[in-house]
Amino acid sequence: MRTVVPVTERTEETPSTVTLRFPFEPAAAPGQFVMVWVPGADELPMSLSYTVGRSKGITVKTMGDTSARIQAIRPGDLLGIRGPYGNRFDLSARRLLVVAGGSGAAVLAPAAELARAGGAEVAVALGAVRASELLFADRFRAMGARVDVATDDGSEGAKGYVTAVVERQLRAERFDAVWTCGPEVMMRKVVDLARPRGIPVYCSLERHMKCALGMCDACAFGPYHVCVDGPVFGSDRLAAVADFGRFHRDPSGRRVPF
Amino acid sequence: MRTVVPVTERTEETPSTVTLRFPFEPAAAPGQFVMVWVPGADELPMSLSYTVGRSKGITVKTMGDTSARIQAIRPGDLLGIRGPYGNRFDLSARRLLVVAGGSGAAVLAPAAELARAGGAEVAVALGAVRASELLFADRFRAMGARVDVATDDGSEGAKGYVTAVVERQLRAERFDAVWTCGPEVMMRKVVDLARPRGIPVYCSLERHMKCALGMCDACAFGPYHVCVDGPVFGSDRLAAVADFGRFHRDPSGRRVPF
Amino acid sequence: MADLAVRLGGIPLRNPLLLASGIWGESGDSLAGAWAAGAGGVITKSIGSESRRGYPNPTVETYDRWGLLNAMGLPNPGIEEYPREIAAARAQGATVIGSVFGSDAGEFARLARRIATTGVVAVELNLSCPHAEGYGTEVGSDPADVERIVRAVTSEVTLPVIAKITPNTSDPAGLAAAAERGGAAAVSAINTLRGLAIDIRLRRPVLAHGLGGLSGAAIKPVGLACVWQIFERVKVPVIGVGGISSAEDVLEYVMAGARAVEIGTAVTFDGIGVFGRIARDLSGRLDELGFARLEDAVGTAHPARGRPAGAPAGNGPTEA
Amino acid sequence: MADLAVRLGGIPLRNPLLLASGIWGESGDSLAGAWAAGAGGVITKSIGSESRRGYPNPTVETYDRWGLLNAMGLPNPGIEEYPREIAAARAQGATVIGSVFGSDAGEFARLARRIATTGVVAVELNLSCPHAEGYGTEVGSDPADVERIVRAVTSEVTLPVIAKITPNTSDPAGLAAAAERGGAAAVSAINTLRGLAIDIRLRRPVLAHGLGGLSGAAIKPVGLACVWQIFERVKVPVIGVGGISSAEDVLEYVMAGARAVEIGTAVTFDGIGVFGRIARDLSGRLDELGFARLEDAVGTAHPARGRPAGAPAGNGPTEA
Ligand SMILES: Cc1cc2nc3c(=O)[nH]c(=O)nc-3n(C[C@H](O)[C@H](O)[C@H](O)COP(=O)(O)OP(=O)(O)OC[C@H]3O[C@@H](n4cnc5c(N)ncnc54)[C@H](O)[C@@H]3O)c2cc1C
Ligand SMILES: Cc1cc2nc3c(=O)[nH]c(=O)nc-3n(C[C@H](O)[C@H](O)[C@H](O)COP(=O)(O)OP(=O)(O)OC[C@H]3O[C@@H](n4cnc5c(N)ncnc54)[C@H](O)[C@@H]3O)c2cc1C
Ligand SMILES: Cc1cc2nc3c(=O)[nH]c(=O)nc-3n(C[C@H](O)[C@H](O)[C@H](O)COP(=O)(O)O)c2cc1C
Ligand SMILES: Cc1cc2nc3c(=O)[nH]c(=O)nc-3n(C[C@H](O)[C@H](O)[C@H](O)COP(=O)(O)O)c2cc1C
Ligand code: FES
Ligand code: FES
Repeated sequence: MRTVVPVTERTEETPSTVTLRFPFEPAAAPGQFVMVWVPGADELPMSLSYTVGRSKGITVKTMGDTSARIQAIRPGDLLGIRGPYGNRFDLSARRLLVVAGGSGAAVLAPAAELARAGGAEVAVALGAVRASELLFADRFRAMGARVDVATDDGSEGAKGYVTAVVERQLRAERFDAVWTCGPEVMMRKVVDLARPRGIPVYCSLERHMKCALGMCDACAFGPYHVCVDGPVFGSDRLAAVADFGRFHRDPSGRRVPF
Repeated sequence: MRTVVPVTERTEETPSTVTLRFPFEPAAAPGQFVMVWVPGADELPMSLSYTVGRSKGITVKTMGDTSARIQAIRPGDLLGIRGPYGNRFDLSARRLLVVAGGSGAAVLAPAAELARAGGAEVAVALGAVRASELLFADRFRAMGARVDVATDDGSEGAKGYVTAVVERQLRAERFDAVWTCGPEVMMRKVVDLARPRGIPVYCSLERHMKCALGMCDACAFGPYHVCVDGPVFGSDRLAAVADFGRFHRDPSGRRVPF
Repeated sequence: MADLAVRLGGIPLRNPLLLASGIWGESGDSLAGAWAAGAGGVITKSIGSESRRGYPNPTVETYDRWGLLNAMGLPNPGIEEYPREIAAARAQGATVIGSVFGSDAGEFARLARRIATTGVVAVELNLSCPHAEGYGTEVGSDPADVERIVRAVTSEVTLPVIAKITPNTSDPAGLAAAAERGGAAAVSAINTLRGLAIDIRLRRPVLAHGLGGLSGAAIKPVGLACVWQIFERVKVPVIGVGGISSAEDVLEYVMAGARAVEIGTAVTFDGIGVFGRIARDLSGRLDELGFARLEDAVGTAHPARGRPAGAPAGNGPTEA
Repeated sequence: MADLAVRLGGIPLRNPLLLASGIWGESGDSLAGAWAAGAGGVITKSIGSESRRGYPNPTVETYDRWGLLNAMGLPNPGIEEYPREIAAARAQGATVIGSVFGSDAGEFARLARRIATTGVVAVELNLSCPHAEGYGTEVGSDPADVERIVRAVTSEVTLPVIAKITPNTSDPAGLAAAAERGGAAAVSAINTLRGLAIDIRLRRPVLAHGLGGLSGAAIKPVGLACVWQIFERVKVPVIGVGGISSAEDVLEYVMAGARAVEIGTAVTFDGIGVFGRIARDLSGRLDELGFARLEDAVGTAHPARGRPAGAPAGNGPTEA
């Protein structure tokens, strides 16, 4: 369903990331996304970073024109929202490792919250370019997760990629499952680290999206359509898709390397 | 809803009248009608003469081309049926007078059956041109109604119009309500007879019908549309319609006298 | 409460909701009933020179609540008989618009002249008739025919003339422009879309006539596209028709460029109370959206007429 | 079990259910997926000379389950890039039909020549493009354009050429006849109907492009009417498209004259499993109706082709 809603709350999470809250009735689960129409600009897929109750939320990182327009939105401004679309994270694991890069924490934080509420132990590996860009570090801590941090410039936590932190965590502890969202090459690395240990990895993928209805083929990903078969894919399904971490499709449908 | 059904049973009720039974699921009440499509010919409104259960029925008198085609239908032949449409007889009266002329018994018989089953006392005034054309006389008797008969030629019961019988009945007994179906001038006469006694009369009217959806105006009857506001009209509503028993409309919408 | 009154090519209407031609329009009492139910005006069934029975039944097929196919065959009592129905409707206070259909310009003009004497406030020309001069398709699909017919009528009658445009065309705006050149005071769009239903058990079309016209919610997007394109092309007011059953539908048409609307099939699915309900809801919705008068909302989805800044160009031919 | 195999202008198909162009047709894996799901053949997204991003979002609007409006803007990777996708689909066994769009006859011919070398069994021409030669409306709404384009293509390629007809016209059969004169081996009808949706709170069209194309159940009556009229006019086989989501829908099209069908929007509402489900149901329905082969049912609702006697003439222009 499509509806037009006023933004009720705007929170700057990091210098490049803002959370917008708005009333949106349909039930949603962590992992699902909505199509966000910025009138006069574009319509973009955005994970729900707040999924519980009437007031839903998205957390948007500035990438290009439209996400910059989203940053400029103020309470009272109108957005078109349709959805929620896609599948959800499976909340059955008791010992969880959550690996977030960049804006990936947007979809992982509400999922981890529900897992914690269900009694799971949650460890988080959180990566960003610098300390100020670490998204939802406090939110993860507030839910009682152990948070390990990596920054590209070493301004907080380990210096370098978050995958180095993940490698340590996997060596030190036993996990039932890994959830990850971030740059696809990072997610592919996480899968490669977890596979030898037999731990399933659930990746929240991003592909260019247009219809979000499993029709237009914009989000084609091997035999899947990310908008309806995903966005969450387990490592078993990913094993069959050669493009994972290597190729995506541009808005014309052309296959291009990451 | 429209559906195509095979005729399962064909019964000759009188030399000019035939009953066809067919499977038709939707619930129906006495008074309601269906639109009967005779493939290759026309589609006509027909009251349901059997309303209970899965096997519904219509009872058709030969008037012109299409009703003659209906006479020729044999078990196994297909009919298009849509409906049921229209309102129903109110079954609350305890002492009922039922006045049927011509094919009017088709709609009155199933209604009287239900009234009897609910404990009402039913008296019937049944009219026809001759004895062989008396429709459903046995059906009325089988349900335990008292049947008085009039025929134009006097071949059974009183000679002359059935309204003479009605006049006697009204004088002899007290009724809570009168139901009638037959030529409209006859029904008007029945209303005129019952009104001074303060007894409500419910008439099942016939008008030319096309859509049966309250849209095309073919069945316009004063401020009403017979297909959705009727076909059953109480004498209170009829009092406001000057055309009752005087004018109807031909298929072009032209107002013509009876 | 926002003001619903509109002026339409000189005709004052208490609200923009007109009863569409062919629905409840054969009898004066029904026209009056639609007026009493809250319509801002009522359009008669299209009337021709002679009385016509129309096609045999079946004449309608429905699709859930979103569509209706009909081939009535223009039944009507004929122009000599029909004025009594208009008189009956007017006697009950209704604002009546007379609709006529003909097979050539001369017949349209004769019919319009006659109906103009009955107290109607305007004449609507049904320009999508089956009996056509020209090339054997609809009389209203050739701009030259449309212009000639409208001109023949406007030179005969002083009342405002409304040209009703067919959607069965590649260029609805071109037809509207032709009607405007011919002197039409307004154009209405759309009539029904050519359609067909087949019964697979009976191996034949459902409607006795075969082809019919599709109306109802299904055609709303098509009607809106026509109104949008016509609004960008002509100066005369546009009446939006097709699939309207709510105040929101009305406002879509109004923002696309319509100054009034016609409502037909919704009467079938929602009853005649649809007029009162929409009129009530419409005031409320206009208030919420910040319009004091319905007229202020006309065309506001067009970039040049009040649409908020930053819009991508909302025009151009269709796509897929 | 009735035989679903059909021959279509020389092309053998295991069943008459084709994936419509523009749905699941941008990637080879998706084409293969539709084939694996039971389609009798798959038609590619319409491919042009250059890679195109298409229009910005929003590109789609839905109406419950009965309609969909889209303005994708013909995104495609371009004819140089796309053959790898066809190769991928063929590698998985799919029968592929290549769809192309161009702005003039020369471009259509060049694209068809290139795509003909990729192992497709036929070429479909999308004759309702936004970038048009002629009068600025769609390239496919003028019979002369249609004939010229089809002839240019058929004189370049030996593969069967399918001309896809627009419904945004007063005379679909005239366009089909033009395509037949140009040498088309088959015609498909219909593409989407021009449509528009407006968001009244945002005061602008919902689709970034403004106008879009309507598909889904809402357009089935229109598609059926086009196929009916085309079947009465041309000898080449007709492919029915528009609003098909069940075996009954397929049979309506087949009895109206279609020898095969394309299915698009139903994939959105019912998933790709719609192909397998319809194929199963179709055999059963044909058995019930007494047809040994699907091909025997083609056109049987027309008076001249097997319709039971006594039918009123099921033809003629539209009505209302
Ligand atoms: C399921 C899903 C969930 C997402 N969740 C979030 C989220 O929670 N927070 C967040 O900040 N971002 C999220 N994204 C990414 C987001 O949709 C955009 O990619 C990003 O905001 C860039 O938009 P832009 O137009 O400003 O950038 P542009 O300059 O236009 O492009 C920058 C990048 O964004 C991509 N992009 C642009 N349009 C789309 C589109 N329609 N669909 C997908 N990618 C597009 C481009 O391909 C390019 O890689 C999600 C994407 C998907 C597919
Ligand atoms: C609500 C309703 C219930 C009816 N129930 C029965 C019934 O149970 N049994 C029965 O025998 N008849 C019934 N009729 C009458 C029946 O519909 C036809 O009038 C009759 O069968 C004549 O059909 P025809 O085409 O053979 O006659 P025609 O020669 O065409 O005409 C004879 C008469 O039938 C009328 N008629 C023709 N077509 C229609 C039509 N579409 N709608 C209404 N009247 C039409 C004509 O106006 C004319 O008065 C009912 C009518 C209505 C409106
Ligand atoms: C049963 C029926 C009869 C109609 N008759 C006429 C007519 O006589 N003249 C006319 O101009 N339009 C006629 N129309 C078209 C309507 O006036 C209107 O243009 C069309 O139905 C679309 O509007 P809607 O979707 O609100 O019904 C008729 C429509 C229907 C459904
Ligand atoms: C999202 C979408 C994209 C389409 N793209 C194309 C296209 O590229 N080329 C084409 O010929 N038709 C295209 N069409 C039209 C379909 O092929 C088909 O003709 C139309 O949708 C009607 O069929 P349906 O109701 O089964 O969807 C597209 C339709 C949709 C919904
Ligand atoms: S976005 Fe269109 S198929 Fe996924
Ligand atoms: S039959 Fe059409 S309104 Fe009653």
